[in-house]
Amino acid sequence: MEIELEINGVEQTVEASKSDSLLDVLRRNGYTGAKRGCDTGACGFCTVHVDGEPVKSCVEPVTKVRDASVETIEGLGEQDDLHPVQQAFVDNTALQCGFCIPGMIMRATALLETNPDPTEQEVREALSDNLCRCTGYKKIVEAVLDAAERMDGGTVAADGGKAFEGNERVANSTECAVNDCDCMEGGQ
Amino acid sequence: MSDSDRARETSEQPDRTGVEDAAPAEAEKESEADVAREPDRKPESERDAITVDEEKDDARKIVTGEARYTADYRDRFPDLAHGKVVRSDIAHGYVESVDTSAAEAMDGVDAVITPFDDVVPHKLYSSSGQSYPEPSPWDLKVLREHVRFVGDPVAAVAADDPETADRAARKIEVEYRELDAVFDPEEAFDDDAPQLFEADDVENKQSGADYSRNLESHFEGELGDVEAAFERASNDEERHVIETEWETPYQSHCVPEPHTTIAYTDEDDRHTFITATQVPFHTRRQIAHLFDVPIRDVRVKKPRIGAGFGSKQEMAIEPIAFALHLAAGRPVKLEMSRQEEFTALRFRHPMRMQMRTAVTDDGDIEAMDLYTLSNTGAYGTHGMTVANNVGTKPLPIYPRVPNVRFSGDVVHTNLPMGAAMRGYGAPQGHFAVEAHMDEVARRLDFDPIEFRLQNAVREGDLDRSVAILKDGDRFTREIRSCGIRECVERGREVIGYDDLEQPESDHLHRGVGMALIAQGSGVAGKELGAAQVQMNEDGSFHLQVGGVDTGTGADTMFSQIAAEVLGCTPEDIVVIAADTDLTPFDYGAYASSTTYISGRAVKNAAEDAKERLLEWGSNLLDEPPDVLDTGDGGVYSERSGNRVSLEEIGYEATYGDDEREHILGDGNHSTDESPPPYGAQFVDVTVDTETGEYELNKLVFAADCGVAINPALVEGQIEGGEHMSLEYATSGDLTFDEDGNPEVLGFRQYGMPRTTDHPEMETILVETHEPTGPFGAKSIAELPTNGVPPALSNAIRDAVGVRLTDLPFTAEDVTAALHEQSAGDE
Amino acid sequence: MDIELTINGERTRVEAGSAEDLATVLRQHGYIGVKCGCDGGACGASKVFVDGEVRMACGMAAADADGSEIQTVAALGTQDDLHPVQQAFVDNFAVQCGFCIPGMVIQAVALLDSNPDPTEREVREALDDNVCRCTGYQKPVEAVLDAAGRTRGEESVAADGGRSVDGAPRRAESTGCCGGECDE
Amino acid sequence: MGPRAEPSRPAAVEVSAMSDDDETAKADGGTASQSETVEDERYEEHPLEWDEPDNNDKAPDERDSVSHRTEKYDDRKLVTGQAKYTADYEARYPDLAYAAVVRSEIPHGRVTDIDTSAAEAMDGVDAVLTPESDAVPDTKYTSAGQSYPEPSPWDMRVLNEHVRYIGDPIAAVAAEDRSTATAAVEAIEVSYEEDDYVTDPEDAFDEDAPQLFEDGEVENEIVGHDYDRNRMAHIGGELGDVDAALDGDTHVHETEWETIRQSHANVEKHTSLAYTDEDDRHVLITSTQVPNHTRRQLAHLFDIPIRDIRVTKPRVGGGFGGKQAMVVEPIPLALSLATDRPVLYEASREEEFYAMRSRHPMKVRARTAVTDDGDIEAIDLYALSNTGAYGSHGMTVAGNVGSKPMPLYSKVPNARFEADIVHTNTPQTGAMRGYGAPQGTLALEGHLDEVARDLDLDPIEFRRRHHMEVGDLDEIAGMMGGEGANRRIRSCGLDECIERGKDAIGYDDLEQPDDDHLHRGVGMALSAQGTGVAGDELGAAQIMMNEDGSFHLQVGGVDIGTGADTAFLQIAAEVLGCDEDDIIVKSSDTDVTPFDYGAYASSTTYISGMAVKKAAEDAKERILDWGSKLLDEPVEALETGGGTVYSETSGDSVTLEEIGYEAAYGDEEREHILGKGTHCTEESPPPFAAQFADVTVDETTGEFEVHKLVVAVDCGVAINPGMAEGQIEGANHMSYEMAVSEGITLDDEGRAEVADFDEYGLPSATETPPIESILVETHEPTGPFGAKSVAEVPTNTVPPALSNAIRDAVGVRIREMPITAEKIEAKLDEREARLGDL
Repeated sequence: MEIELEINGVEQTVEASKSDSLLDVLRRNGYTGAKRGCDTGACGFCTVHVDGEPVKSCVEPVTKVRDASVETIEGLGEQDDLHPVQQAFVDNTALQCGFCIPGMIMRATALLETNPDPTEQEVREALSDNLCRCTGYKKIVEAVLDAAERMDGGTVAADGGKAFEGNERVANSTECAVNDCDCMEGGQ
Repeated sequence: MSDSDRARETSEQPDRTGVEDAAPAEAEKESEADVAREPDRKPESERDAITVDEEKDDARKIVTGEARYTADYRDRFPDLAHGKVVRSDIAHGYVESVDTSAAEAMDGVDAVITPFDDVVPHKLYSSSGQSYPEPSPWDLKVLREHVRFVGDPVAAVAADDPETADRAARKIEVEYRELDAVFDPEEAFDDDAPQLFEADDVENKQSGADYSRNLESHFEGELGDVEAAFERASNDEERHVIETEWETPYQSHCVPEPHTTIAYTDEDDRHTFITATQVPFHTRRQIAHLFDVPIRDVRVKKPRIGAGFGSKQEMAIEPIAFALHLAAGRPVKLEMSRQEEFTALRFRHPMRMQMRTAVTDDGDIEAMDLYTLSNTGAYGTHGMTVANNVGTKPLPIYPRVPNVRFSGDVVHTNLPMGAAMRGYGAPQGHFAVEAHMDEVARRLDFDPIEFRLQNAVREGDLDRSVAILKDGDRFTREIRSCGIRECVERGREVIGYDDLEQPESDHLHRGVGMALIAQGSGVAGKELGAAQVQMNEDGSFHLQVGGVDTGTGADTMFSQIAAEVLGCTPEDIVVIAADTDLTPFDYGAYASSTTYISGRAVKNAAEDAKERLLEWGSNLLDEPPDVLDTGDGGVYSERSGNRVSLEEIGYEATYGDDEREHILGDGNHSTDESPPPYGAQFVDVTVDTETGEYELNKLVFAADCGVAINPALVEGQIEGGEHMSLEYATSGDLTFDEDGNPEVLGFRQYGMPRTTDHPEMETILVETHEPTGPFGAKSIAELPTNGVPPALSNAIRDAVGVRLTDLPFTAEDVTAALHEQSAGDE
Repeated sequence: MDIELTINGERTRVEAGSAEDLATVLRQHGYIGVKCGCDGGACGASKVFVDGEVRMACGMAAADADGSEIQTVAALGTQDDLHPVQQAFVDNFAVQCGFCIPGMVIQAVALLDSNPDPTEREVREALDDNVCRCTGYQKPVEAVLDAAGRTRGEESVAADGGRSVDGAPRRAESTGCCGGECDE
Repeated sequence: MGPRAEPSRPAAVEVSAMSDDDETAKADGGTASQSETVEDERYEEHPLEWDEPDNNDKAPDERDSVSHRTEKYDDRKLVTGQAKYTADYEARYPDLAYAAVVRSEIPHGRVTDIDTSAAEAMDGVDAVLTPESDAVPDTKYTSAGQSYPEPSPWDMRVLNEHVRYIGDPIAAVAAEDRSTATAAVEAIEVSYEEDDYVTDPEDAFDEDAPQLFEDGEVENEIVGHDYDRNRMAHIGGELGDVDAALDGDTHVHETEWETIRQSHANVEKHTSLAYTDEDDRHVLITSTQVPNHTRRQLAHLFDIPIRDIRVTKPRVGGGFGGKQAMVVEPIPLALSLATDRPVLYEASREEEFYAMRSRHPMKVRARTAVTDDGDIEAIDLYALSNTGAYGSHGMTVAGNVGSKPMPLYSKVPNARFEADIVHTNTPQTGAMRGYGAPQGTLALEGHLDEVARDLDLDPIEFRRRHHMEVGDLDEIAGMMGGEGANRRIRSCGLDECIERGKDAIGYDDLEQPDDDHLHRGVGMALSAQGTGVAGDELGAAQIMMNEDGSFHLQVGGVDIGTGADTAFLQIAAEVLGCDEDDIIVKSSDTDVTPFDYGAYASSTTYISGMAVKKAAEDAKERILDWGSKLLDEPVEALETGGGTVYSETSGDSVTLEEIGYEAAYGDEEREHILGKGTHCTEESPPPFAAQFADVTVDETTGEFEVHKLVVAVDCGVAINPGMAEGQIEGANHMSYEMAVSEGITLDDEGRAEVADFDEYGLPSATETPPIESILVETHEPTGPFGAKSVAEVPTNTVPPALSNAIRDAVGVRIREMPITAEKIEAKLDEREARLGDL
């Protein structure tokens, strides 16, 4: 049968059988960034976004994503123009063999969409369905926290706000979020 | 963040590079000969490419999903067939018949193979990816008529798509004649236990084998006179004999990328494997031997690999893929399911160990005696060598103990196969030795740390226990670098050992445990690495190296070592690794050998090329080579300060008028040395005496891996190793029903720690200089897998006074131990 | 559209555009021994057997081959078990870059089928529309003559059980005399 | 290493030593030089004695692999159709896009507008590139695949607004399939502003001719350029005083010759597949002779680091110089970068004829001064070369017109060569097998034949009195500087070539046909080539031993179908003492194999082959060391052979397999046995050929039939005689084409009139006369196991030999190629008219 869906912003019609998972279809069509780790939704390596929500594509029947908008790791950034989350993973050496990383990053971006300023514990909880065997998670959690700071910076720039030295601003923003003041706009 | 942390650490800890500063007296003891051996000792200020957090060369590809692992090559093979394995569903028996007719009749089925087919080799072999002849028995067949555990491969299918392959595999009917099975290693060892192997079922038998008792191997070795020492101790008031027992479970590697292989024959008739392996060259040899094709006709390529941890130090699935390829006449991909990973592939050997020491009132250890009974499961791959490491890795922490004995038995049961796994016996051994030492200290009322430091290894020690199972003293080693004391000191400080605050609740008790750790750097006298360097005209280099990056960042490390020698940046090095047709030989990624052996080969190759660079530099600068050196992307004169860039040299050497040369370098490395890296694991735990539950507050690991070529990658190794060690201590286990059927089928049933299960971790790097390693480096990857079980056992003992001896530790175990304790108290 | 072909003994249905030539279709299905050296029908590199006749596959619409039996060079012999013509090309160093060789071999096989004992001139004529840029045709022609000797040798022994005749003298004989009509 | 490292010795000693050596020299086909001149130093710089390694000079019965007719290692794949050429990799890339190119339809002008809208709107079109596109570099470059900096002007762009011939690329398309790509190209509308054009080189050389290049339009300009007169280069060189000799008391002859625009007609078209792989490497699978040069050129052109590009050469379906150029690679690379998918560009056969490369058409004037005694006092050659719209290989090819054939007569005291290389609005020329030598050889060998006949000398004896011999110091090859260099001749089999050729053609007892109007004649021509570009070559190789005693050989050298890989195997096997099957050769992949300048200038066996030999010797040293350990005998007593290391003293041996396993897995020490070798040299010893053509001419019609071509070649020791013969026959066929075929003819606007093979006069199997190749073995001490080159020298000789044969048969001289019945008939008529006039 044919399924219409949008992958990384491009409308596509793909050939699929009823029993196919979204992962099967993605990988057959060249989106191999999503990895097959268990086929039971237990490892999170295959995490992608479906209509903005993180979904484990290996247990998502492809019939369920008809007309949906799917975003995969390939849709995020490019090697010389990384998404801030990807950049943070690179800068924090938060990867080794890398097999879990696409799913981890998709999960992390979903987290930061809903919670741009998570605590360490919130990061750990958000990622708790995503297994990693190499890193002990330490650098991954650090990377996501780092990304949150970076992306916050992005917002400021988009607003045309005053440029801050990364570190100072970070300090500011976490402090200010607590106090709920609007010093970001008005300066100190 | 970790960068700045480390920077701070460095500045706060001026003695970080401690060896020289800390002990001038010892430095003096480091004789003239040592200085001669260390041409590559570089103070921090002189290092350009090493001890730098160089970005991992594939990091960007990985985060964008562009890195290709084996299964991702599927689209390169339009006529790819997909394999599926049919596995035994009984624990022990013979295959009477295999009915493949229904499967063969299906549309889209390309091949069905059974043990009775000619295309399937009938030879015995070992899947262990080790040196040759393999120190593992040849007791396997590709497809098995005699099945010995639930999961043994019996038949296989190749079909046009994975779904058809699955359906066809299910249509294959296998009839068995069942035999009695045995699941407990001690029972298996009985004379009248069901026997897994007849005498001629095995070739290349290992020492001490006695298959009538299911004994795969037996070994023992002794230094001094252990019995005499215990005899004396048991009759002496001032001496004590303490004996303990320990037990460890199966552990799964949980490799993120399941075992995957694509087998095909290319347009140049080369039998090619794109395969997730740690041992391309061993696999090439093993495939050739097994299928009786010349080694030269086989090509094994390792693409990105989703980690190995030892499970891919095995030719686990390549033969089935190849047989299917030969039968189907087209490329075949065989990709394991997660369930197969948890039931049919490879695991850490479960063991039972006994440890006995004789100690004086002064805290001197006079004798150590360690015995292990290892359950190797249905087959003997890595059986003996893993069990050997139970003793030969941790016992050398105490090299001055005069009387040492170590012995073991490796026994078959009708359960899945034990095999290589990160740590390779050392995690089991460290659990026994380091928890035992803690117990001794506490029983004799020594401070556990002081007791150990009193006996622990020092620079200059002569270590004989590492070679206790070997004849002669060829592998006795001199300890030339040892930062274990600084590891303990700094770890102790960071964990807050000396001022631990107890929780306010009465039922909560906090404790800290420590374990000393040692590993090796490669298999002494059984490693080989080689590399070639080719210079491009733009001043960059192609580095061809057999060494295998399993995701650790080895390729990046190679580029740093080469760059340090050649005076360029790591980005100037294009690494081409682990392809048996293209790269020089390498034993593979195991035994913590990659940096030490392959890295050294890279260094040698780079130095060979550097000689030519200096020669060309000398031509161009008109100065003698001996005043020249490489650096900053050029060759410069130390005398005149003049310089010529590598790019200028590259163009001149390639296109110059007078003479031309392609600047090449090659390098080899083999050695009898295997210097131990050291570590100290600290665990801070709070135990709830009401529920038995415990919570890890913090893990601190201080490591001496010599000079860390890439500190960020080294930290990654440590944190990942601790993760695995944490699992071993707290949650990892496989269980089976009474018929030997696995009960753990996936991640859901297996206790792999998740982000939320992880306590805070802190890593400390203690730099020493190992003169035999490249730029002073030793290994790191395995070291941190050894520490959490003993350190946690010790911490719980510290917190609530009970000793846990069976991994993993559950709340029930704690509660039971507390009950026993209070019963004992009463 | 769908067409049905029997390619090297295997029946297959293939998709082919109406304008698509047979060579393109065969190559798409992995029969890369069919080469394309020109813009259609001028170099002979794409020769195959279509129902036993030599055709340049690039000059033939795939649709016109519907239902026919096709043999490519891949059907003749394997690397370990070469067809005598292939073997003769190898032994006589008649192969350099090799691009024209599949078509040349097909043509030579066709020639020897219809004329097991060709003269050098007949060989040259048979290969006349096979373009070769490496060999000067010298060794390919020698190879075909050699192959003729080999196949004849085999046939005469195998087919009529007669005495084995060495290729070379017979060839000399056959070119020398007028096809057995003379009295010698 | 090089000759300069030789201990020098006084010339006097050397001369007398040569006299002592007279016998040997004769056996080699030469007589010793009697030169008693004072040019001591030059002789010292180039000593006759060569410090040759012991193992390099093996008697035939000592050779285990070398000079055996080893089966070409890829033959079985080739005859079963299993071998993969570039286009055969198509299936590996499911998302492959196909390229097609929009080319200029006018001979000269400016593109004023390119309307791509219709093409871009088409379904399945992935990208349309024009000169304006970002993905298209606007850097100037040369397509010539030569050393660096290229000795060719940087006068090209990938896509052009200023078009200079019908065929200049203007735009490029990538689409889902070939037919869409072609349709898209047709849908692109190009508007031009036309300029005046010129197609004749002599017209182009006029001051007021339309000018192809403005000032400043060309970078890396070449010596003697004068773009106001469309001259891209002028070169020249002189020895002695030619004008004085011509003005002296001698017979002066002057003749003029003309050659065709020949197509390489490589059976596999220019094909190139570009993609970026999972390791971010920009990969080109491409049909090229020069992978390393292409890598460098792409890097410079696209401003990508050299290290990030990988050029890999699969099977190549013939090159002949047409692929010694980065002809098509930039287009698929630009399209691949623009579309982010793999792109395949396969030129059409029509494009091969009008838009790729061809042999430079030339007019060559020869002048000699000869004494009454028949001594040649001076030779003077001048060439006017038509390089077409661009200058790639323009200067270097023209240089070879003089520097390859003239050294044949290195004893002649006064020699001069000059050439002008001129642009016209005609298709591009480039390197082609022979590389200028065919044009020069026609002129020189036709001319000398004419002189001999005119002076009533036997043409063969006349040449014998002057041709090169062992011991000669050749200064002609180097008289123009640049690529050439002075060289000592250390091997020369010319005499034997002539003798055996004469025998084979039946020179001395030619039977005339019975019919009166049929006349049979034999013509002869000599030729010399080089072996690599002297002082401008580099080859390198690596060897890795496997534990089963086999070897991986990685070598940069490029096998374009010649069998070079097999020659490498034989050389390595000879050194390592194993079978060729024990070596797996991997060549020409810039990520894997060491550097090599590529397959051109007849360098592969000599340069890359020597690098292979050195690498094998390096590995052998380690093998003997391990053998010594295992046999417990000193290395000096050991040798490799028969797949073993054996002791010459004890007779004990150990197999390479045992050594392989011991080295990889041994207890005491382990080592991966590796070898590496790199080779460069100032030497370029000439191989020689003597060509004979036997022809019968019908004097009534001018029709002629060539009965037989015989060519005897001295290529030193032929590493593989079967393959060497194949080279000779193939080259002679190409040479024959130059003599009898029109080549690519052009209309008035410079448009190629040939669109496919059936319109191009490539002699077919029936049109090709039997070719007898004779190998004359000499030993060249500077070459691997005595080898020189063979691939080019037999390309040079058929036009003069056939012209001479026709002169011999019917007394008329055809100087303008091709030789046709009409031209002969016209000459015969002309002669008759002249005789009638008398």
